[in-house]
Parts: sequence; C-alpha cells; structure tokens
Amino acid sequence: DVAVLTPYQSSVATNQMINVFQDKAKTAGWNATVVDTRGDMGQLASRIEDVVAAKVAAIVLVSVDPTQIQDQVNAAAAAGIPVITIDGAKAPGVVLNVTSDNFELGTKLSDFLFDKLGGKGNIVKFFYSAHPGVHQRELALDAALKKYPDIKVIADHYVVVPGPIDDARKTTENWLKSQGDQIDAVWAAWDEPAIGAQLAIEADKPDSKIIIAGIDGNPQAVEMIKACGHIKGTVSQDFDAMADLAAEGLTQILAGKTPEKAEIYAPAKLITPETLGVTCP
Amino acid sequence: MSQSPFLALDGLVKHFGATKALDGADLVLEAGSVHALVGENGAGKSTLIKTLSGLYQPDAGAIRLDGQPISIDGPRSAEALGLRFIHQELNLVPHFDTVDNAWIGRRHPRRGPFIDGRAMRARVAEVAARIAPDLPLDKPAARLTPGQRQMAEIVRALMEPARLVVMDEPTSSLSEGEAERLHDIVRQLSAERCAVLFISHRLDEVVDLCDRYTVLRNGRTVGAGSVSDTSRAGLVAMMSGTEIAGTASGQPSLPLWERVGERGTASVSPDETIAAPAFPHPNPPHKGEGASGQNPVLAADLGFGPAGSHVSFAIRPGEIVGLYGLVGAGRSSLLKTIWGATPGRGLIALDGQVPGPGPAGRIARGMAYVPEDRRREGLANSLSIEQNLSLAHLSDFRALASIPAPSRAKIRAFAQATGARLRLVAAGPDRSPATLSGGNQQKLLFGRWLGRPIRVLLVDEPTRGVDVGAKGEIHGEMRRIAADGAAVLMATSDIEELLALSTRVLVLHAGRLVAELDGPSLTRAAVVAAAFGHAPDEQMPPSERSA
Amino acid sequence: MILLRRYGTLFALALIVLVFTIASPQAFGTMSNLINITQQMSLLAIVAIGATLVMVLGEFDLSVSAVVSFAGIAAAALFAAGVPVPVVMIAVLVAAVAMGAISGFLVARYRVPSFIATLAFGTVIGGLTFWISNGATMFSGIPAGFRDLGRGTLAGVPVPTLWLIGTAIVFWLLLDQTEFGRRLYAIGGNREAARLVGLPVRRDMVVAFALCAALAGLAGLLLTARLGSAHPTGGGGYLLQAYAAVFLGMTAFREGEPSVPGTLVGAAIIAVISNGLTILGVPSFLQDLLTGAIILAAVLVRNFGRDGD
Amino acid sequence: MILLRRYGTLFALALIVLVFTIASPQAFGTMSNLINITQQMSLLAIVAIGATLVMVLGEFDLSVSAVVSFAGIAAAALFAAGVPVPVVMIAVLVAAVAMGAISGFLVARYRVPSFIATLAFGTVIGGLTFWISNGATMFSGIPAGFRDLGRGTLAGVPVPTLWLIGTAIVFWLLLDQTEFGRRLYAIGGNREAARLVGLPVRRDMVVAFALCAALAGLAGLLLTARLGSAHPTGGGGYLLQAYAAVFLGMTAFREGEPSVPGTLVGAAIIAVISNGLTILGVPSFLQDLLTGAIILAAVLVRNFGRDGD
Ligand SMILES: Nc1ncnc2c1ncn2[C@@H]1O[C@H](COP(=O)(O)OP(=O)(O)OP(=O)(O)O)[C@@H](O)[C@H]1O
Ligand SMILES: Nc1ncnc2c1ncn2[C@@H]1O[C@H](COP(=O)(O)OP(=O)(O)OP(=O)(O)O)[C@@H](O)[C@H]1O
Ligand SMILES: [Mg+2]
Ligand SMILES: [Mg+2]
Repeated sequence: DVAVLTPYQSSVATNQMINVFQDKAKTAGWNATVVDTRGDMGQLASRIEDVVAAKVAAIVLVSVDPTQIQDQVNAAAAAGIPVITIDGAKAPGVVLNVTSDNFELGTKLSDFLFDKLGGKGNIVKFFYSAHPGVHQRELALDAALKKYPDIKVIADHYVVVPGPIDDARKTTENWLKSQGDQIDAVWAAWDEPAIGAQLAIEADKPDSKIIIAGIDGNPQAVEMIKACGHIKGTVSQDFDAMADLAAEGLTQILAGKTPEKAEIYAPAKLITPETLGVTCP
Repeated sequence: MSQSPFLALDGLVKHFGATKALDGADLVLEAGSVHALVGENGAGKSTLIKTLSGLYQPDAGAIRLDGQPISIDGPRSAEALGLRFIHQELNLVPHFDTVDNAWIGRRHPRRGPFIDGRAMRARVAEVAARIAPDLPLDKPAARLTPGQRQMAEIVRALMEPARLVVMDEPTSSLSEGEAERLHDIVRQLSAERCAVLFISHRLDEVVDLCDRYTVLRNGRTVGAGSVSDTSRAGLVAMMSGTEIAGTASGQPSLPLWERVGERGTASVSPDETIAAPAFPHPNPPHKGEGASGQNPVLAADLGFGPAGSHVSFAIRPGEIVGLYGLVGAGRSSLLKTIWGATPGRGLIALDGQVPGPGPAGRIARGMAYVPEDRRREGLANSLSIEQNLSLAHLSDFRALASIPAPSRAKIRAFAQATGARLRLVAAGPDRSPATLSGGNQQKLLFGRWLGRPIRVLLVDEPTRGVDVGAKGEIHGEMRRIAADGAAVLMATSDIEELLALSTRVLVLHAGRLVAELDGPSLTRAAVVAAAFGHAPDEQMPPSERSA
Repeated sequence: MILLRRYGTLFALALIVLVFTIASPQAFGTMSNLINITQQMSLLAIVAIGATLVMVLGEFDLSVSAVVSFAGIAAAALFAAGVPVPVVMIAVLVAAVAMGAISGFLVARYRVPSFIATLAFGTVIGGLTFWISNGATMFSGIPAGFRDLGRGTLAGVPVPTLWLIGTAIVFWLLLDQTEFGRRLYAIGGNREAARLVGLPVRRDMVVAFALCAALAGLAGLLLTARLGSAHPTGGGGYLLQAYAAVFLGMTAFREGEPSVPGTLVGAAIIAVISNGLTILGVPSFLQDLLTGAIILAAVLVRNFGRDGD
Repeated sequence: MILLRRYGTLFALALIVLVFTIASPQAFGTMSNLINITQQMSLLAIVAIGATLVMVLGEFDLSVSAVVSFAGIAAAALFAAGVPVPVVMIAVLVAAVAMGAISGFLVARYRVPSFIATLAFGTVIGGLTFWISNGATMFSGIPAGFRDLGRGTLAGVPVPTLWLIGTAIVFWLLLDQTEFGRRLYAIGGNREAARLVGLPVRRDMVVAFALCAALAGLAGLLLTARLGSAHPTGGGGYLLQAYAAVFLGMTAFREGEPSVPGTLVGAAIIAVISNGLTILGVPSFLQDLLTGAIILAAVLVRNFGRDGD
C-alpha cells in the first residue's frame, strides 16, 4: 500500500500529478490511496500519523513542504516507511524529492514577461504566499524586479482559495476600471488567477494590449493561449514527468535500493503561441 | 341533534411518561351552551383541550361529535370541524402584528396570486372592533402587553364562524372592563348557537357566565351539572375533593410531587417539608396595615413607560399597595422601571437609600420581583424546575461559602420545601418547567423568592392562572411578607384580589397615575371608574393636585 | 434618529458608496462600475436569497456551497458527455432540489439541528462532486451557448445581473406577498404556534430547503457559465459570505427578520466593499481589516444608542 | 430504546469504534492508535470546548478559526524576534482574550447578532494575521522548548492529549459545577428572564466569549508547537468542525444542551472517522461520503422514532 497525501488535491497541478502517479502505481501493482486535507496542515499531520499507524509501504507527499510537518515525517522515517515528495522540498527523513524548482519557475515567468514588455511597463501581480512553493515564485519576481528597474508593480492581490478563478476575475475587473490604461501585464503566480484575468479582460477590455502569463501549463490556460487570448505564456511544469520520476524512484526504494540523487528536478518549459505553432495577429 | 349532545368526550386518558395528565375524563357539551371546565392547577384542563384540538392523541377514550365517533388527527382537522381554540400559553408569532397573527393558518384574502393586505386588515379590524377596540393592530406581538396579546388571540379565534370556541383561561390577564366585554361576546356566541368551553379560575365569573360545568380532579371528571344547581363553594369542594361543608380553603388534594417516588427519586411528603425551618408558617390572614408614622420602605419618584409619564409615591412597611388599570395602562412598565430592568428617569429609595443599578442592585437590598409574562420573562425551559427556582439567589446555595459552586443537595432541599409550600404539582424537580401546568409555572415564579428576607416585593399578576386553593397560599405568603415589615406593590387585573389584599390602590390610566384610593374611598366602583379614566377630582392623588 | 435605527444598514450602504465615490470619482463612481458591481454580487446574492428562505425558518443550510460546486461539476460532466444545454440545466436543478429536500426532510421530520444535518449532508455532496470530477477542474466541452448565460450583456445590463433581478423579484414576491411566505415567517417566528394552528410545517420546511438548494444550483450553473470551467470546490467561498449577507440584511429592515430586500442590501455591501477597496488599491491585508471593520460599523449604526440586553 | 434515545450519539461512537476495530484490528484497534486519536482530536476538541461555552449562550463565535491562525502566527513572529517562551505564551493568550472580549462586548452590549459580529471581527483578525506574517508560512526561530508543548509524550500519554484532559476537566467543572456555568445556561435558556433575576448578563457573555477565544488561542499555540510552523490560515479547518463537534455533542446527552462531555464525544466521533477511514485506505471522495453519512446516522440514531415537528 502506498499512501498519497496532499492538502491541495483540487488544485489543477496537484491533481494532475496525483492522477499520473496513480496510473503508474496501478501498473506497478501498488495500491495507492489518496488523502486530501483541503489546505489544512494540522489535518495533514494527523493523516500522516494514521497511515504510519496503518503501516503503509510508502508515503508520497504532493505539493507539501515537509518541513511544515517535520515531526510526522520523522516518525514515518523512524517507523521505516520511506517518504518521497512530489513538488515538495528536501528535508530530513525524505528519501526522494521530485520537483521543479519554484524559484526557477518564477524567474522564467518574470523574465518572459519582462522580455515581452521590452523591459519597461506596469504589471499587476496575483500571489499566494501561504504556499511555500508559490511563495518562492514571488521571491523570484522580487529578484527579477531588481534587474528591471523600469518595471513597476502597480497593484497586487492575495488570491482567495478556494475559488481563485472567480476571485481573480473580479479583482481584474476592478483593476480595469481603476487603472485599466496603465496595466501592461498580469503576473500570475499560477495559472488559475491568470485564467480569471483573461476572462475579465476578454469581457471588459477585449482590445487592450495587456498580456498575461502564469505557471503550471494548466490545460485551460494552454487552450487560451492557443486561441490567441491575452495569456501569452505559461511556464509548464512537466507534471507527467515528475509523477513518472517519482514512481520510478519509489520502485527502486521499495526494491531496497537508494536513488542516486535525493532530489530530482523535472524540466520546466515555456509554452507560448509559438511553441504551440499558432500565429496570432 | 335532538338526543345526542353536540360533543361528548368519553374516558379520555393521556400519559406523559409517568404522569397521568388525563385519567378518564368525560365531558358532555350541548350546542350553544356556555360550559365551564374547572379544576385545580394541573388537573388536566389544558391537556383535555389540547387533546380535543388534535395536538395530542389520547391514549384511550373516544370523542364523539353529533353522536358520531371521530378522530381528530391534527389541529387542521379540528379547525375543519369548526372548533376554535384559544390556548392557555399564548401562541402568537412575535414579530407579526395583530393582523398577520389573526390570519395565520387561514386562507388569506388575495388579489391574483398575492395576498391582499388591505382586505386582511379590514377583516381583522371588523372583528377587533367588537371585542377589543383599543387593541393596536399594527404593533408586533412582541411589543404588546400580555393582556393585549390575549385579546389578539381572541380576535384570531373569532375570525371565522365556529361551532365551538374553547377558551383556556382567557380572562386571566384581562382586567374588569375587558373581561366584561369578553363575557358579552361569549353570550353573543351562545345566542348564535355556538358552544363555548370556558376554562377559568375566577369562579365568580364562572358562576355568572356559564350554564353548565365539568370539574376535573387529577385528570378525572369528578362532577358535572348545571351551574344554577351549585355554588362557588360547591365547585371549590369538588375541585379539591373535600366535602361540600368545607370552606374555600379546604384540604387540598395531594400534590403530585409524590410521583417523583414512582420514578425512583426520593419522595418527599408535604408534612416533612412544611416543617423545614426555612419556612415559618404564614401568619394568619392579615390585611397590611402600614403604621402611618413609620418611614417608607420604598419611595419612588420617577418617569416610566413609552410615554414617559411621571409618578411619585411611597410605601410604608407592612403595606400592600395595589396597582390597577386597564390592559396597557402601564402597570408592568412601572414595576419594571422600579426594578431597574428598564431605564427610567428619576429615583427610587429603599429605606432612604438609593440601591445599586439594575436588578442585581435591588436584589442585594432585599427587593424581589415576580414578572408578569412567565414564558418570556420568567422561566428558562432548558433548565430544570429546581434550577429555575434557585436562579435569583444562586449564591445562597453554596456548599462552601467561599467557592461559587452551588450544592445540588441544597437546591433540591429548597425546591422541595418551596414546592410543598406552594403545592407545586410536578413530575419531579429535575424536569423542565415546560412540563408544568400554567398555574404551577406561576407558583414556580413566586416560589423563587421564598425563604429570603424581603424588604420590598414587586409582583405583577401574582396569581394569574392559579387555582383557588393555591391563590390562598400565595395571598397568605404576600400577607406574611408584608406583616414582616416589607412593602408590597402588586399589579393585578383581578379586582377581587385587588380589593382583598390592598391597603391602598393606585390606579393608572394610559400611563398616568389618576387615582389613589384607600379607606372608605376604596370601592370596586371607584377603582373601575378611575381605570376607565373617569376620575372625579377628589380621587386625584395629592401630589398631582398640588402640582 | 429613529429612521437611522430603522434603516441603519441601508444608510451604511449609501455612506460606503458615497465615501468610495469621493475617493475615486473616475473609477468607482462611474455608471459602468456600478453596473459592474451588480454583476459581481449577482451569484453571491442568488445563493444568499436561497439562504434567506431557510433563515426565515430560523434554520441554517450549510450545504449551499457544496451544492454550488456540485452543480458546476455535474453540468460540466454532462456537457462533456454531450448532453444538450436545456437537459443539463434541468437535470442539475432537479438534482439540487432533491438534495435540498433531503436536508429539509432530515430537519423537519427528525428534528436534526439543521446546522449539523446540512453540514454532514454537504460533506456527502462534496464527496459526490469529487467522485464525478475526480477532484479536477473540468473545462472541456462547455458549449458557448451555455457560457452566454453567464456573460455578456443584454440591453446594456450584464446577464448575471438579469438573473439576479429575476430571482430577487420572484423570491421577494414569494416571501412577502404569498401565503407560503407568511407561513415560513410564522414557522420561523414560533414553530409551536404554527403547529397549533395546523400549518403544514414539515412540508413547508422541505420546500424551503429545496428552493434554497435550487438557487445554489442555479448559482453553480451560472458560475460555470461565467468561468467556462467548473472547480470541485468552486462554491466554497459562498457559504460564509451568503450568511453574512443575510445577517447584514436582517439589520437593514423591519423587526430584524431576514428578507429578500435586506439580503440584497447585505450582498451589495459586501460587493461594494471589495470592489471599492480593490479599485483604491488598498493592500490585501488592509482589505481584510477594512472589510471587517466596515461591516461591523454598518451593523453597529443601527444598534448604537439602543440599549443592549 | 429510551437509553438509545438518551445516549444515542454515545452509542454511535461506540459502534463506529467497534466497526473500525473489526475492520482493522492490527492498525486501528491497537492501544497506540487509540491514544494517537486522542492526540489528533485534541486541538479540535479544545477549540470546540471554547465554542461550547458560547453555544451555551445560544450564540456563535465564528472568529475561532481566525484566532487560532492569529495565535500561531503571532507566536511565531514573537519567537522570530527572540522573545522567550513564557512571555510569548502569555502575550498571545492575553491578545486572544482581548479579541474574544471585544466580540462578546459587541454581542452583549449592542446586540449585534453574534454570527455577523464574529464573522466580521474574524475578518479583521485575519487581516492582522496577514499583516504580521506577510501572508507567508513562518518557520524560523521556533524554540524546541516550545515545540515540546505540542509533541512527545509524558508517561506514555501524548502531550496534546494532556492539554485536552486538563482543558476538559477545568471547563467541565466551570460549566457544570459553578454558578458561572449555571448562569450561562440560564442566559442561553432565556436571556430576558436571566436579566430580570439580576444576573450579570453582559459581563458573563463577555467572559464566555473571552474564554472561548482564549481556548482558540491555546489551540493556535499548540498547533504551531505541533507543526513547528505557523500558517496564516492554519486555523481555517477548525471552524465548521468545532461547531460540528458541539452540535453532535448536543445530541449526545441531556435535553439537547451543549456540554463539555457532549462536545468531547462529538470531537471523538469526527476524529475516529477520519482516522479510521484513512487507516482503512478508503479513497478521498468516499471518505467524504462516508464521513457525512456516518455523522448523519449518529445524529439520527437519537432522533429516529421520535416524532418530528
Ligand atoms: N408536555 C408535558 N409533559 C409532561 N407533563 C405534562 C405535560 N403537559 C402537562 N403535563 C402534566 O399534566 C398535568 C396536567 O396539566 P394541564 O396543563 O392539563 O393542567 P391544567 O388543568 O391546565 O392546569 P392549570 O390550571 O394550571 O393550567 C400536570 O401534572 C402537568 O405537569
Ligand atoms: N417592549 C415594548 N415596546 C413598545 N411598547 C411597549 C412595550 N411593552 C409594552 N409596550 C406598550 O406600553 C404600554 C404599557 O404597557 P404595560 O405592559 O406597562 O401595561 P400593563 O398595564 O401592564 O398592561 P397588561 O395588563 O396588559 O399587562 C402598552 O400600550 C404597551 O403596548
Ligand atoms: Mg392549563
Ligand atoms: Mg402588565
């Protein structure tokens, strides 16, 4: 038995990783069960204790920074249960972390957007600092802003979860009213707020030149890029690859071997109209 | 129609757990008659009519209408049979006004698919004009006085033609004039061949108004017949189970308190508890004779009520001062203001000193208050009877004086003593007050203050819904309290009670003090005249005359 | 002063609008922004109107957010299976009504406290929603014809606003002008009395819960139409806000009873605050602080000076 | 049958434990897992005991989750500034008490419905929490000495369980055995009657809200100690669950009044269900379905056969 635990199953990215991992697990003959705690870390800690008590063969944490629940991870390690993380972080007791580097993702996103703006312009930002990974992207933005003194953040919004798309849509509508002419680009810490921003702009200011970019490669966002919307790019984390790598690593671990590297980075690639082979006017 | 009576109840039985509320109750009602249903508190009267209204299903027995056995499976079917009910505990929707309340459960007049507010109001105004011309129609029930709410209920019951109107103590919070008007309505109904089943503890009224009577005792019918063949004393004797020869204060039937024993709890006999030292025997009947030389215990000089009227008066030790007025005259407002529960301008002084703010400050100085509206202002139904009894002075029940933890044993002892003293009929002290009959709830409220030294007692309708025997007990307690040197201020709508107890009477009319009557000027006629606002000049209180 | 107490919350709304207009005449105080606000409040207000019905009974329905999410996901799943728009809408609304009726039945028949009954039943609905969606956001196959029900304008009025106006009128009439509405208020005001006069208490309660769920289902459909995607927890944000709107509305009129106009005022206050603060560019944390503070002030306006307990 | 109705929810708990034990004797039914459950339920139960106090008054405090989050973040921020453990704990608890007292004051003095007052005030607290934390999870500087207050065992009993036991005993005594507790029940039963017999209604209400917030603050501290990190929305999960525990508990004993033992039973049911289902490896969506269904069943046990409306 393999226990897959996450606080964010309903987030698109996390969900995709879990689904791919479950498929791999099925072919590998593991019995994988998923536990979602709806963003609640205290619950997550409790559920880890439960699966330790149930003596599962391995624990897979998805989209969690294990240092947020270090004691429970230690307890699992002490019970001889290997813990691997996907989209997590390195920590004592974690045998393997397969992830993409969130800071790197944030840098890629910022560079792409600033490049598109020609190094000059006003952006608005959607962020969510409560999630350590997403927070890293924000830090990457701050670093990038230092390099581009002509880019200014003129408004920001802490996205409300659940309901990020609707929240971002309303917020963008309001921004369009107050400073619609000044906004040149929308920086979204992940794709869902980017989708919300796209919906607002397409409804309220379809001719504006505002560009949007996000992170994840969320299929809905990709579709919007394909349709020549305002979203011009998303930094796609290769979730399939991550789940794949995690499943491979787990196979080795269950076979008694240690993986060569304790941390594997999955490549991230930028998706733009060009990479999708469409030409927009 | 010729032979079989209009309505017959045969051997009704109804249990609530171990309590037998009805235990073979019979009743025969002729069409167009005014029929009295009397009995002590807890005898089962309200339970009987709730069974008739379909609210309770009887455990045994039959109901026959026009000779046909029927089953009434809910309030709706009782309504359909032309039976109307005014229940004892008033059942209005607090935020609905009189008009909306009157129409609940009826087919509303409509315009298209929507209700027609104007037609609704017109119909209610028409009915109210006959019964209660002063009743405010647009005030939410929550802001009506209990008397006004009672009238609103009566209006509701008379909205549509009926074959039988059942009234459970409709006059208990009405004063003389309004009760008189209700009596006229009852006679009129009877003349229109609508039967009336009338429950009341005011036996004079029963003798005056009703043609026939049925007496219930402990859930069983113990007598029935024509009112003209009996007398007040005869009714009392039947109700309490003593011989005709007995007096009005004859030996009562045993309190059901004992039934506690059946359920495994320790049973207490009344004798034991009456002997409890906390309660000296009440003094023999005493009509408070405040010695004129003494300083007043209570002096009040304050504004009160929505209209902001001003009164000033003083009460000397040993006096029982009655407060009379029509429904809505402001008696309750005045008492609440004195009690510190509603803000008022002005001062009160207790033994010459101003008490602390709010009810707590008054209690600390030995004041006590019995509110009028027991359901909304008196009882917490989620607490048990004994907990309700102990609420006003919880700190008296500490096991250790320094630890604010009440001792259950002490509370139980107090509850049992008080219960026995007032002949409180209940299934057990640990039950909810919601299971008590109306009169017993009233006793509970009064009992709260027994066993405490009292300097000033404010009582609002002390015996509303209380049976004759227990009324005597409560009167006795009030007299004892006065005789011990306290001042008693009593608001009542029962003019008999007023005249029997008061040394002096203050009459309010529309929020103003219009008369102060004592000695020879204290007559029934003078009180009623003043209450209606026809105060002759010499009855004006001295304070107002000089002003 | 009496007027202030009577319509305090309404004044508060006017005052809030006024302050924002002064602070930002070009952005906030424009007609187009005010119309925009009506659109932004529409889904919340529709859910809140449903909650109003149940609150009139003195009960809570905590499953509304679960029903919103469910309706969105169920519709998306049916679209993905190629079911035509009208059939999808009817099927989803019928399912929502059935869910509400079950909650109502548990509350009315077995006297389960509505708080716990609907919370537990909402969890069940949430499980169903996860099952259907596999926990994922669903966005493919949603037809444009359906999407137009939640976007665009008609004669200059945003379509969601039209839905809100329609819902508000129907339910205002229902609550205020029909016998059914009177009965709900009577049951909520004094259930015992309602029973004593023979009102069909159980049936009316079931109907009220069913209507509440129907409106939550409608909101879920409109949300999916508006976003072009359905999220398995997309309705999560509506629960507390809907009840906040109802409670704010209770302080707006009459004897503190829930009412449709009151709820609209409540929802408008919530929508105006978040629109105005965003337009003024107030930072996130301050937005929370101010939102809470303004709502408290709006409620206190009415209660100030009045004597407590 | 009467017993079943009287203690239905308690039976339900026993039955749930029994079923899980049969289903998984080696993992669920072990002593160590049962002890583990007491630890897992401890924070929720502490918050729920606080909520019980307020529910006894017939009021809600919806700011508990905000206070839990606030306490955790405030403690982490103070630790980061190098403040010693006892000072931090006292400061945080004092702040929590002050917050509760403010809510209580608004409710008692101005008669603002507690639902909206505490919801709005909770939003304010949430804003504060975001301000302090800048919206981010805080990890650094939390001393091991503090962390030990939320982890490890003492004489074989997990430390959080000990906190729960202590809290439960103190508050059970307070509610059940003291004049203060009796007064709270009286105020909740009939506020007007309580006022007329001279009870200090306002003061008692303020104290009850303050105590409720204090317990939420304690839970926030323990949560941070247990996780070694503080999350600005870390308390979010406790709100509905705490009230679910109280409501479940109300169906467990007596005449449906909230009580500390009842709340413990309620919290235990919630904890046992999620522990048991996780151990059995039930998939997520089914867990929701079953959790909801089991809670409904637990409540219905008592109400079945009883006559509704
Ligand atoms: N719901 C109930 N549960 C338990 N016992 C009840 C209930 N209702 C009434 N009783 C008991 O049944 C008996 C009869 O009560 P009932 O209310 O019929 O008396 P009553 O004759 O109307 O008295 P009163 O003159 O005081 O109104 C009382 O002993 C009362 O305690
Ligand atoms: N809460 C309230 N708000 C507004 N008006 C009220 C309120 N309570 C009572 N009133 C009004 O104040 C007036 C005086 O009421 P009060 O209760 O003092 O009369 P009362 O003489 O005791 O009458 P009753 O015999 O009916 O008890 C009435 O007209 C009543 O309608
Ligand atoms: Mg009676
Ligand atoms: Mg009165």
